[in-house]
Amino acid sequence: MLQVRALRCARGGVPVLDGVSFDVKAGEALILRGPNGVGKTTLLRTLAGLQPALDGTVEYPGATGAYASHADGIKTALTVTENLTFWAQVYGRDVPGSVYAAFDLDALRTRAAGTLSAGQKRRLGLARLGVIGRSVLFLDEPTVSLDGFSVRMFADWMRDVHLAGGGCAVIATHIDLGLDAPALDLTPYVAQPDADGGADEAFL
Amino acid sequence: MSIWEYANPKRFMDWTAPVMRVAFAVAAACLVVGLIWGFFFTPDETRQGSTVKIIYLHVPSALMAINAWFMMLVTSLVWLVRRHHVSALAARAAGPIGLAMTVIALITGAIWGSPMWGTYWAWDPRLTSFLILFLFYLGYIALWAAIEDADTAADLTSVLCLVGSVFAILSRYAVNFWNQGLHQGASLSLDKEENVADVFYIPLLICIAGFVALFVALVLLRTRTEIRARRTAALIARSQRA
Amino acid sequence: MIALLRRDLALAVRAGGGFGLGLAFFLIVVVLVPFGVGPDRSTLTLIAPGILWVAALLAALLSLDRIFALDFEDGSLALLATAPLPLEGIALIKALAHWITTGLPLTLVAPALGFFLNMAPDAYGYLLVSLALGTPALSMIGSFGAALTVGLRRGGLLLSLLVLPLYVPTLIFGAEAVRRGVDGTGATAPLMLMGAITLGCFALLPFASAAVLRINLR
Amino acid sequence: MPDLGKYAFEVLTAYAGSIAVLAVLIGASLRRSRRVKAALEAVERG
Repeated sequence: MLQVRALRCARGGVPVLDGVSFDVKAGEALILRGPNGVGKTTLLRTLAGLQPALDGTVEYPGATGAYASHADGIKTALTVTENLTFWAQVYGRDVPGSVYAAFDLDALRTRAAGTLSAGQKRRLGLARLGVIGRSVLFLDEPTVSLDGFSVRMFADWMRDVHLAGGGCAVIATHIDLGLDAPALDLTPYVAQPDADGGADEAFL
Repeated sequence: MSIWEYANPKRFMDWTAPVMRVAFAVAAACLVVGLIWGFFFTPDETRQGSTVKIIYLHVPSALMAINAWFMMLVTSLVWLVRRHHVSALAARAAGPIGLAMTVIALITGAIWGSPMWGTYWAWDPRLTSFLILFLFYLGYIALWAAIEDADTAADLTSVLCLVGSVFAILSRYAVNFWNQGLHQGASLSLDKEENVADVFYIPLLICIAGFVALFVALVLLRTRTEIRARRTAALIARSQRA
Repeated sequence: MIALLRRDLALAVRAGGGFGLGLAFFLIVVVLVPFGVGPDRSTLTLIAPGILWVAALLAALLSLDRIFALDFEDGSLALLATAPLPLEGIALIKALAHWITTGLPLTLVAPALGFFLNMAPDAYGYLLVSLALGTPALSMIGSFGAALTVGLRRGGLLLSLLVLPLYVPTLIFGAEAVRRGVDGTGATAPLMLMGAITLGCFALLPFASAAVLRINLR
Repeated sequence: MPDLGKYAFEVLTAYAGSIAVLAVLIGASLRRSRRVKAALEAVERG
């Protein structure tokens, strides 16, 4: 479903990862491992198309990708339902009732997002993924500021709803999500200091 | 070796060193000859008296102010299309020079017109459009300074230059619409017959050549400085990474 | 895209949304002018259209950097960029939302403030039409400026420096249309030209804004 | 020295102003060039 071949991506004009290749089949997830700063976020942003890759190819069925990062794009002035309805309309869908239960947001439906705790906001951010109905997900540290119970809840949703439904995901995380998913350590793919393609290359 | 090879920073540094020195020499020669000839050896014009001598500074600087922006437009396009760093740095280098030329054009234009208009600053359309061009230059230079990442800065300033050019032309006509012209007809135009008298003509051409050479020399100087600054930053960044 | 427009309008109207900001600023500037220029009615009449136009322009400028900065900070801009909406459409909708929340109210309120400045009676119609035609251009150009400076430190200051020169044609034609309307020399020419500029802006600037947003999101 | 007539002040100010602006532009450009060249050599040596 998702094919990545010899991808080289840069951060601030400096090559960070080089020669990254992997496949993710439908119904499967891939966990990205590696120390902070190795380039997990950069890789995910490149996969999601937010920044152009220096080299290599990323292929997945058109218009099925979605990205979610630390900043989960929640408008504090809008209520939980309004936030979710907005994202549903942007993707031309409507909000499935099950998503509130799946992310334990039932009690917070009419609460303004500004009044939510960090964990609740994070759950609302993840609920967005349930609403937009995209099959290829690129998640950057989705479980940060979530307590143990919520982490299991997210893992259950990922396994039972998303992956079971034929979706796939690339997740950068340090926590064990309990998904039996292969892990990819990015350390071997770190670009050499003088890898070409960097913005300053012409001047060195 | 295609022309684009010359845009490689290292090769650019090599071939521009001598060219820059020649350009400075030509500029110095032309300016000295042109200005002295125009200042000392041309008669006063019947109507304007001696203020006509300001023509030797106003016309060349006004020409260069506009052509500098046009050059920045071309180099910005080259950067956006071919991604040549030298082209973007040349655009950055030309900014302050264009700004200086606009300032000279404003000073000389205002003073040259003062006897006719009775004040030192009259909202004459052509002079006012140089004032607007001055603001465009200011914005362009400020945008370069505001961005850390070199490539993003080059991209953003190039787009600003493109959009700015369209609005500069729009402002040019809007200003004409807003205040009928007080400006003397074009002193140097190919089509119109009321050209400036021959005796003023030759030194004017020399001065223009001098300003063009000065512009080229300064652009090369400042571009080389930008390349060196960029190389220093790159070396420091690489040493930190290693 | 309509969802985005509705959301932005809802956000602007909600508490802290800044809906009244532009209007209040416009009112204050217009009220301050006589203090600066003196209460002499004939001078006020002369400068009324210009003052109203410059005040409207500054009021629009005031709320420009909110267009993208808020969405950039909380990450929704990146999420929108990966949504099925074209970035050009997003830039257009953002400009439209800015116009509806600032440009349109200014246009409606401006004639009412004309009384403060003792504006010539037959200028009200021309003022209304010229503002209606001109303020959308202010929003679209402003949206381009906001996209250009999103994510930069001190972006707000830079935004005004970049955008004000771009406002010159619209301002000149706008104020000129009212002046010519009043002294009877026919305001159709400046109005038409300003309309052309506004249409041009809406046709071309979304592409420039989208390109610049992509660069800033990198 | 040509007889500049009653506009002597204007002509001289225009020339002085323009030459001053050019001097500042060239001076600043040269000074910056020297400073950056020195910084580069320091980094390349260092």
